[in-house]
Amino acid sequence: MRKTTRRDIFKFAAGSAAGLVFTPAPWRLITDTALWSENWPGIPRPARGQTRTRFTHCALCSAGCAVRARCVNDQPVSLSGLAGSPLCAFGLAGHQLPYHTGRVKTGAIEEALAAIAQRRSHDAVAVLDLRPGRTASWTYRRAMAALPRGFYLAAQSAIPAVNLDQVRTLLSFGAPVLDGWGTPSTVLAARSHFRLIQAEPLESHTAMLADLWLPLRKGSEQALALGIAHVLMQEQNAGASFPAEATAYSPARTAQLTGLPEAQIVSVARELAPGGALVLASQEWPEILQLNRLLGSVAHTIVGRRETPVPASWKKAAPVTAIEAVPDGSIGVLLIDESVCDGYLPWNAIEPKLAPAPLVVTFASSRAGYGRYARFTLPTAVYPEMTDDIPPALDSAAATFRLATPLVAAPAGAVEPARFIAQLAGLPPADALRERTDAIQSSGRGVLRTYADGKSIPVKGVKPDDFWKVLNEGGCWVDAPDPVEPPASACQSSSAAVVAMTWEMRLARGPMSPLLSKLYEESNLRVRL
Amino acid sequence: MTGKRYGMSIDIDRCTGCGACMVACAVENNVPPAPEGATDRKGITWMRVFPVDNGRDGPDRKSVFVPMLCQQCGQDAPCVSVCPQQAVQVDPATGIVGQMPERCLGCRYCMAACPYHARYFNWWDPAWPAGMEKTLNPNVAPRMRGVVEKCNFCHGRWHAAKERAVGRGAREIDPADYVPACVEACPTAAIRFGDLNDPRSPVAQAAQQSGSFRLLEKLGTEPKIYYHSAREWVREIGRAPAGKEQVHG
Amino acid sequence: MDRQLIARGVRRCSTPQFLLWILPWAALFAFGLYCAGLCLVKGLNQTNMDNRFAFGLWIFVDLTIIALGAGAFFTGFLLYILKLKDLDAVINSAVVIGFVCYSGAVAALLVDVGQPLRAWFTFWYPNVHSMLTEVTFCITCYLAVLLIEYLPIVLRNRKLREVPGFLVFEFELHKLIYVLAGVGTFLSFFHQGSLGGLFGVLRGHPFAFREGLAVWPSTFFLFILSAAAVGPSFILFTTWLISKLSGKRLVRPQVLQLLGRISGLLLGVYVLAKTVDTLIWINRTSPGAGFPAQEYFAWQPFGTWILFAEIVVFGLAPALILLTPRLRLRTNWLVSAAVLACLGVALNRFVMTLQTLALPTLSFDRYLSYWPSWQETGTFLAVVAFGVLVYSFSFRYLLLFPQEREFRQEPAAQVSETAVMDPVGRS
Amino acid sequence: MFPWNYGFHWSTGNVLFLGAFYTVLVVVATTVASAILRARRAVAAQQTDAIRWRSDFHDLPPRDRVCRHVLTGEFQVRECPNAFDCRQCETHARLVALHPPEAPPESGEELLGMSFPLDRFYHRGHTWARLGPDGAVTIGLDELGRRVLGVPDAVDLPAPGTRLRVNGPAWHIHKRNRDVRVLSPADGEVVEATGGIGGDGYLRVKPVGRGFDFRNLLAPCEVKPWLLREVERLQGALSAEGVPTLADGGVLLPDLSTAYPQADWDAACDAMFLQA
Amino acid sequence: MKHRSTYVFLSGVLIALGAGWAGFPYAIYESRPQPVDFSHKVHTGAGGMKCDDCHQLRPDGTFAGIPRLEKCAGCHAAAMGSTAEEKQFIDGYVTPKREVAWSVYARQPGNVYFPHGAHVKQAGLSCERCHGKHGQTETLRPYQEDRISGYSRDIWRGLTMGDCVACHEQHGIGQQGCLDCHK
Repeated sequence: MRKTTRRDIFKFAAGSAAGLVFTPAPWRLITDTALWSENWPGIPRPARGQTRTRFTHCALCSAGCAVRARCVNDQPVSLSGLAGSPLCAFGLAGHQLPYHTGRVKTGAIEEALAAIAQRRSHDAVAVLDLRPGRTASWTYRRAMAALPRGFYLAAQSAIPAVNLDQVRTLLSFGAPVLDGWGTPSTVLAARSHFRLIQAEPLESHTAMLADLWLPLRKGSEQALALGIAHVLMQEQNAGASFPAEATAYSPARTAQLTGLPEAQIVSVARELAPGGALVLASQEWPEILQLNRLLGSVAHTIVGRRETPVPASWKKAAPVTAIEAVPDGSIGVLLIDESVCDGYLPWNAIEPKLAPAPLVVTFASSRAGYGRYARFTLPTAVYPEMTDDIPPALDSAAATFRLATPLVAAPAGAVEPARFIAQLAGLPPADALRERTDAIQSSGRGVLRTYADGKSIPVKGVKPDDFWKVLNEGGCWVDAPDPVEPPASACQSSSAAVVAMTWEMRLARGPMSPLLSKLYEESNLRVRL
Repeated sequence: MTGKRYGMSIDIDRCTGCGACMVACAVENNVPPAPEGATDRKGITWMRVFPVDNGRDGPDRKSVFVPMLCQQCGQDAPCVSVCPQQAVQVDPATGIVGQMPERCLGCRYCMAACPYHARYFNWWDPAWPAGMEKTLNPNVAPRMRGVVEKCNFCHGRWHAAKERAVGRGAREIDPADYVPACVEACPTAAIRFGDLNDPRSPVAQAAQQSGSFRLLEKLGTEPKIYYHSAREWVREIGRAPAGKEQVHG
Repeated sequence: MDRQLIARGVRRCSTPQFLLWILPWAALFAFGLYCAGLCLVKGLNQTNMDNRFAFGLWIFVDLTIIALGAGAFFTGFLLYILKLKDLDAVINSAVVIGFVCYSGAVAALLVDVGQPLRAWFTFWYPNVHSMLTEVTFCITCYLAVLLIEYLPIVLRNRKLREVPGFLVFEFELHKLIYVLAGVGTFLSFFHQGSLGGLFGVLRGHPFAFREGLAVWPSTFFLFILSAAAVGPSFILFTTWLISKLSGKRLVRPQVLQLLGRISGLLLGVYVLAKTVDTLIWINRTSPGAGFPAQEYFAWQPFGTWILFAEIVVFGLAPALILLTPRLRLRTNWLVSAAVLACLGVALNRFVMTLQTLALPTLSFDRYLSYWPSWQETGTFLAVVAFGVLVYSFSFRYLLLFPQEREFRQEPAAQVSETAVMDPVGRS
Repeated sequence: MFPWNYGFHWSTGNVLFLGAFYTVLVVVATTVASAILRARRAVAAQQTDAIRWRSDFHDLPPRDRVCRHVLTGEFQVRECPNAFDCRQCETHARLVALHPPEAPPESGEELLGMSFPLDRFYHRGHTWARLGPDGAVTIGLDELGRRVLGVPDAVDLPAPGTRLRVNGPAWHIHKRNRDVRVLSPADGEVVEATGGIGGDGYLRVKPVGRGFDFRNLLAPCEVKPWLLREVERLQGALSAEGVPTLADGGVLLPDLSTAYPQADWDAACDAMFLQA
Repeated sequence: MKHRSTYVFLSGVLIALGAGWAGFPYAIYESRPQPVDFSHKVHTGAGGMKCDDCHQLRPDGTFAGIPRLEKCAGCHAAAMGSTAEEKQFIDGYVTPKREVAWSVYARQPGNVYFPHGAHVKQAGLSCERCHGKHGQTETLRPYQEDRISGYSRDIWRGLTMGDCVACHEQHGIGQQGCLDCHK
C-alpha cells in the first residue's frame, strides 16, 4: 500500500464534495440557515393564548380616560379608548410602562422605615402629593393629622373645573391646549365651538392648530395680557379689579413690546366675549386670573365642582398646606408620592423648607424626578400595575370616581405609598378605596357607568358589593349634574387650570414607554419644538 | 370570495398631529423600541405624521399635519415589480400591498422604488427591554433585522376578523371587526377605513368628495389612501416638490 | 524564492519587494474584512445608509466597477467573436480585471443585503419582472463564466502546467473559449443593461425614470453602451498604470491606441444617445409624471453643472480626444481621455443611484445628504484592496501580457551582429 | 426557478427568462464538460506531450516560431503553423518539391567555433538524429545545446522501451535546480540509453511502424542560417538590457551556465530549448 | 493499483453519500422527551373522547390548542386509574398546579397564521387530515427539533408551506396572497 499523498486527499475531498451534492445535507443546510434567519436569537415569539378584553382607567394623567385593554393570557398587549373617548399617544402605550429601562426595581424599604421612625417623633413630617384629590391623598392627610407635626403638601393648589361647553373664545398664553391639556375627548368635542387664539413665541403644536396664532416675543406674555386688559377696560369700562399698571399698556406700547400688530391686539381683545371666554397660560401669572375675572369667566367657564364623598370618619384630616405657608427649615422628613404625577413643585421651592440634614424619601418608579435629592427612592407600581383612584378631570364639571385597577401584577418589592405612610402614622389597617366607594354608594348620588356594556345605572339601586365590583371592572361613578359656585379659594389661585403635561415635560419628568421615546426620536412629529 | 379593495381616507383638516395613530400602529404591529443611535432616518414608523407648512413666515404661516403610511398603490405598485424574489405582493383578495419579511433578503430596492418613503428597513436586531416582549401582539410576527417592512393595514386584525367570522359561523367578516389600529386610535376620526369597492363605505364616498386628493397622483401609482382638505394650499401637498424658491399660496 | 512560479521570459521584482507592495494592501484588506464583518454581524446599522438612502456607497461602487469591468466581456467579444487579434495582448489582463470587478461587486452586494443567508431566494423564487432578478442571475452566471475564463490563465502558471491534467484541460478549454466569450457577451449585455434598468424603471422617481423599448427603459441601453465604451478605456488605463508601476513595457502602443479608438467610437455614440435621451426626458417623460425637470437641479449642490459634466466634460471631450488620431498617438492624451471616460461613467452611476435618492419626491420631503460611515468605506476599500491583491498576484505569477516577453528580447535585436558573428576562432 | 416551486407561473416572462438562464447554464456546463472529456481523452491517448509542446510553442515569442523557410530566405515573414512538425506541412512539402535541398555548401563541420557534423539531422530544439547502419537512430545534444548547459548535474534518461515522439520530451537534464526537457527529434522506441555527456549521443532509438521520417528536421544546408539565428537569439536572451554579453570576442564559452547570472542563463535555456 | 485515484474518489463519494443520507437526517434533529407520557389512546379509545373534547375552538374563532392544566385537572384531580404515569402527572403537575410544558409537534413557525376554525369548522376537514393518527397513539414520541432552524420535525412530515399550497391547489382554493397565511 502506497502512502497517502496530497493528491489522494484532494481526490477524496473532491469525491466527497461530489457525493454530498447528491444527498439532502447541503440543501437542507441552506434551507435551514434561511429558516434560522427567521427566528435567530433575539427575535421574540409573542405568547399565544386566549384573548380577553378588560377595562380600566388610565392613571397617567388626571384625565383618567377609560381604557379597553386587549389581554392575551392576562397580559395586556394593546390598549384603546372607548367610542367617543379616545386615548392619547401616552395612554396607548401605557401597558409598556412597566418595562421601561430606567425603572427603579428595589429600594431599602426597611431602612427607610427605620430612618423615618427615628425622626418622626421630634421632626416635622411632610407628605408631598403630586396628584391631590385621590383617596390616597386623604390617607396622607389623615396620616399627617395623626402625627404630632405633619404637613400635607399638594403640588397644585385646588383647581377649579373648566366648563369647556361654555367657552366661545379661548385665549392661551402658551398653554398646550391641544397637546395634552384636559381630557382629549372633551377638548376635541368642544373644539368645534370655540375659537382658539394661541399666543406663543414658537410655533408649538397647539399654535399650529389654533385658529389664530400670535407669535409674540419671548417673555412678553404678561405685557400682552395687560394690553388686552387695557383695551377691555377702555371699551367696556369694567376695569375696577384690574391693577392700575394696565393703563400703561396701550395697544401701541403692547405692540411694541410683543412685536404684534397693534390692530391685532385690539381685535383679539374684542373677540373675547364676556362670559364665554377663557384665558389659560403655561405659567402662573396673576394677570391671567385677573383677565379671567375681567372677562367674567368665573362661574361661566371656570366653575366649581362638588367633592366626591368621603367617609365621615376621614374628616379629621390635615389641611392642604401651600408650600409657601410652611416655615423655612422646618421639615425634617419629606415623603414624596411620585407614583402618579400631575403637578410639580420645583426643588428650589421645597429646599428652603427643609430642616438641616433632612430625610427625603420618594416613592417613584424612576430616579428622574425627585429621586436625585432623596436619600431613599422606594419603588412603586406604575400604571397599569397600581390600584389607585383618579381625581376628577380638570374639564369635568361633575365629580367622578374612577379606579385604575391593575392589568398586570406589580413586581415584588413595590411599595404602596399610601399603605406605607398610613402604617407609619399608625392608622388602622383598612382598605381605604373600599371605604370610600362605600361612602359614595351610600351617598346615593349620581350614576354608575359600565364600559363593558355601555350602561348607566343610578347608584341608588346598586348594592355596595356590586358597586365595588363594577368599579373594579372598569366602571365609573359620575356625580349628578348639580353645579355649585366655584370655591373662592380656587379663583384666587394664580395657577388656574393650566396644568398639562406636554411630551417634552413627560420626557423630562420621568419614564415613559420605550416605544414612545422611539417615536419621539424617530419621527419628526415633535422635532420642531 | 368577493374582491375587496381596502383603502383609507385621511382628513388633513381634522388631524391634530397628536401621534396616537403612530403609537397605536407601533404597538399593534410589534415595532421594537428605538435602539441606541436611531434617528428619524433609520427608525421604523409605519405610520408617521409629518408637519407641513405653506413655506411662509410670520402671520401668513400655516401648518398642517399629514399622516403618512404606505399608500397601498394599485395593482402595479412600484415596489411590487422591483422585488427580485416576490416578497412584495398585492393581495388579490384585499388589495393590500403585503410585504413578506420571511421572503425578503433586504436588498432595499423596493425602498428606493417607493416615492412615498413609506417602507422601512430593520437596521437593527429587534430588541425589547426585558419583559416587554410579553406585550407583543400575537397576531403579528416580529420581524428580524435586515428586512424591509411597512404598513399592511394591520393585517393581523384581518386574520382575527376572519377567525371571529368563523367563530360566528359567517363566511364574510364583519366590517366593524376589521379596522386598522391607527383608525381605531385616531381621536378625531380623521382617518377612516373601508372597502373602496363598496360604494356605500364611507371611504369610497370620501374618495369621491371634492377636496379629496392623493399623493403624486400623476405618477400613476393609484394609491388607495385618499387625503382630504378644504384648503387649496393643503391640496398642493399632493403635487411634486417645487424648488426651494417657490412657496405654496 | 518564488522564481519557479513566475512565468518564463518575464522579469518580476524580488520577493521582499513584492511583499512590501502587498503588505499595505493586505492590511487594508484585513481592515476592510473587519468592517464587512461588523456589518454582517451587527447589521447594517453600521452604515450610514438610512430609509431614504436605501442604497449608498456600495451600490454606487458596484455599478461603477461593473461598468469598468465591462472591458472583460467587451474585449473578449472583440477578440473571439469579431476576431480583432491585436487584443490578444490584453485579454488576460481584461479577464482578471473583469473577475476582480465582478467578484468584488458580488462580495459587496452580499454585505449590502440585510439577509445574505437568503440571497438564494432570488434564484429559487425569482420575480422575472424585476431588473434586480436579471442583474442577480446574469452577474452570478457571468462571474462563473469569468471564473472559468480565469481558470486557463491560472493553469498556465509555470508550476501548475507541469501537472499534465491541468495542462491538457487548459489546452482543451482554451479551444472552446470563444463559446464562453459568446455567453459572457450575452450575459454582460443583459446585466449591464438591467443595472441601468434598475433605476430606469423606478416610476416613483421621475428623476431616474425613462421610457424605453418593451420592458427595457432607455437607461438599459445607455448603460450597455456606456459600459462597452469605458470597458476598453479602463483596460487601457490599467495597462498603462501597471506598466508605469512595474516599470515594464507590457503591450505595443498600437494595442492601446486600438482600445482608445474603440472606446472613443462607442463613447461618441453613447454621448449622442444620452443627449437624445436627456432631451426626451426633460421635455416629455418627467413633466408627464408631474415633475418639471428643472426642479431637480434647483437642489444644490446638484445643479445643471452635473448634467453638463456628465455629457460634455466626461463624455464628449474624451470621445473627441480618442477619435482624433493625432491625439491618440500621444500617450498622455490617450490615457487622460481614458481616465475622463472612466470618471464619466462613475459620475453617471453616481447620478443614477445617489442623486436619485437624494432628490425629494414628496412636496414635504427634505432634501437629504449622505456620507458613508467608516465601516462602509472600509468595506469598499476591502473591495479595492481585494482587486489590487488578486491583480498583483496574477500579474506576478501569471502571464497577463504575452507581449511583455517579446519586449524583453527586442533590444537585443538592435545589437550589432558582429559581436556574435566574429568569433575569435576565425580571426 | 422550477415549475414546482411556489410562486411559479407559466407566464411568457418566466419562460423566456428562465429559458435563457437554463440555456446559458447548459452551454457553460457543456463547454466545461466537453473540455474535461476531451482532456481526459487526450490524456488517455497519451497526447500530453504533444499538447505540452503545442502549448509551449504557442507561448513562444513570435520571433522564435519562425518557419524554417524564413531561415533560408524563401519567406520574408512566416510563423510556423505546425509547431515545428514539418511532416504534416503542405507548404513545406511544396517548397521542398520546388527547391530540392541543395548539397551542403561546405563540408566544414565547424560553425562559429562549434562542431556541427553534417552527417546528421538537426532539430530546432538543439538535438540531432543520426541514422545508424542497423536502422536505429542515435539522438544527441548538439554543441550549442551542450555549451548552454555545460556539465549537467544529472540526466534523467528514459528506460529502454519508452516510446518517443517527435517534439515530445526525449530526456531531462537537471542543472542548477532546473529541469530542462530536451525535445525528441524523432519517433521511435528507446533501445538503449547511452547517457553520453561526452560520448556519442544519449539515446539509441529503433523505429516503430513505418520507419523514421526526418522531414521535420533541418537539412544540412539549413544548419548554418539556423545556427546564425540561434546565436543571435541566444545573445538576445542573455542580454535583455541590450548589453552585448559575448563581449569576450564572440566565442561561446564551453559552459554558459557558469558564466552568466542565473536569470540570463535561465532565459538562454528557455530560448534554446524552446521552453515557454 | 492502476485505478487507485478512481477508488479514492469513489470512496469519497460513497462516504459522503452515506453520511448525507444516513447520518445527517438524524444528526440535524435534537430529541427531547415530553414532560408527561400522555396516551391519546386511553382517552379516545376506552375514554371515548373526541378530539374537540380537549382541543377546542374558542368562541372568538381561535384555536385553543393543547388544553391547559385546569382542563386536565377537571378529570384528574385525583387518580382515575392506577397507572404510574397518571400518578406522576397528578403529583408533579396537578397538585402543585404547575402547567405542563408540552412541546407541540405540529407547532407552525411564529410567522404562520393557521386558522383551525376555517379548516375544521368551515371546510370540515378531519383532524386526521393533517395530524394523522396522532389521536390513536399510546405514547408520546420524543419531540424532535431541527438544530438550526428550531422548528419541529413534524413540519417536514407534511406540514410545510408546500404541503399547505398543494392541498389548497388541489381543492381549487388556488393562488393566494402571502399574507393569507403569514403574519
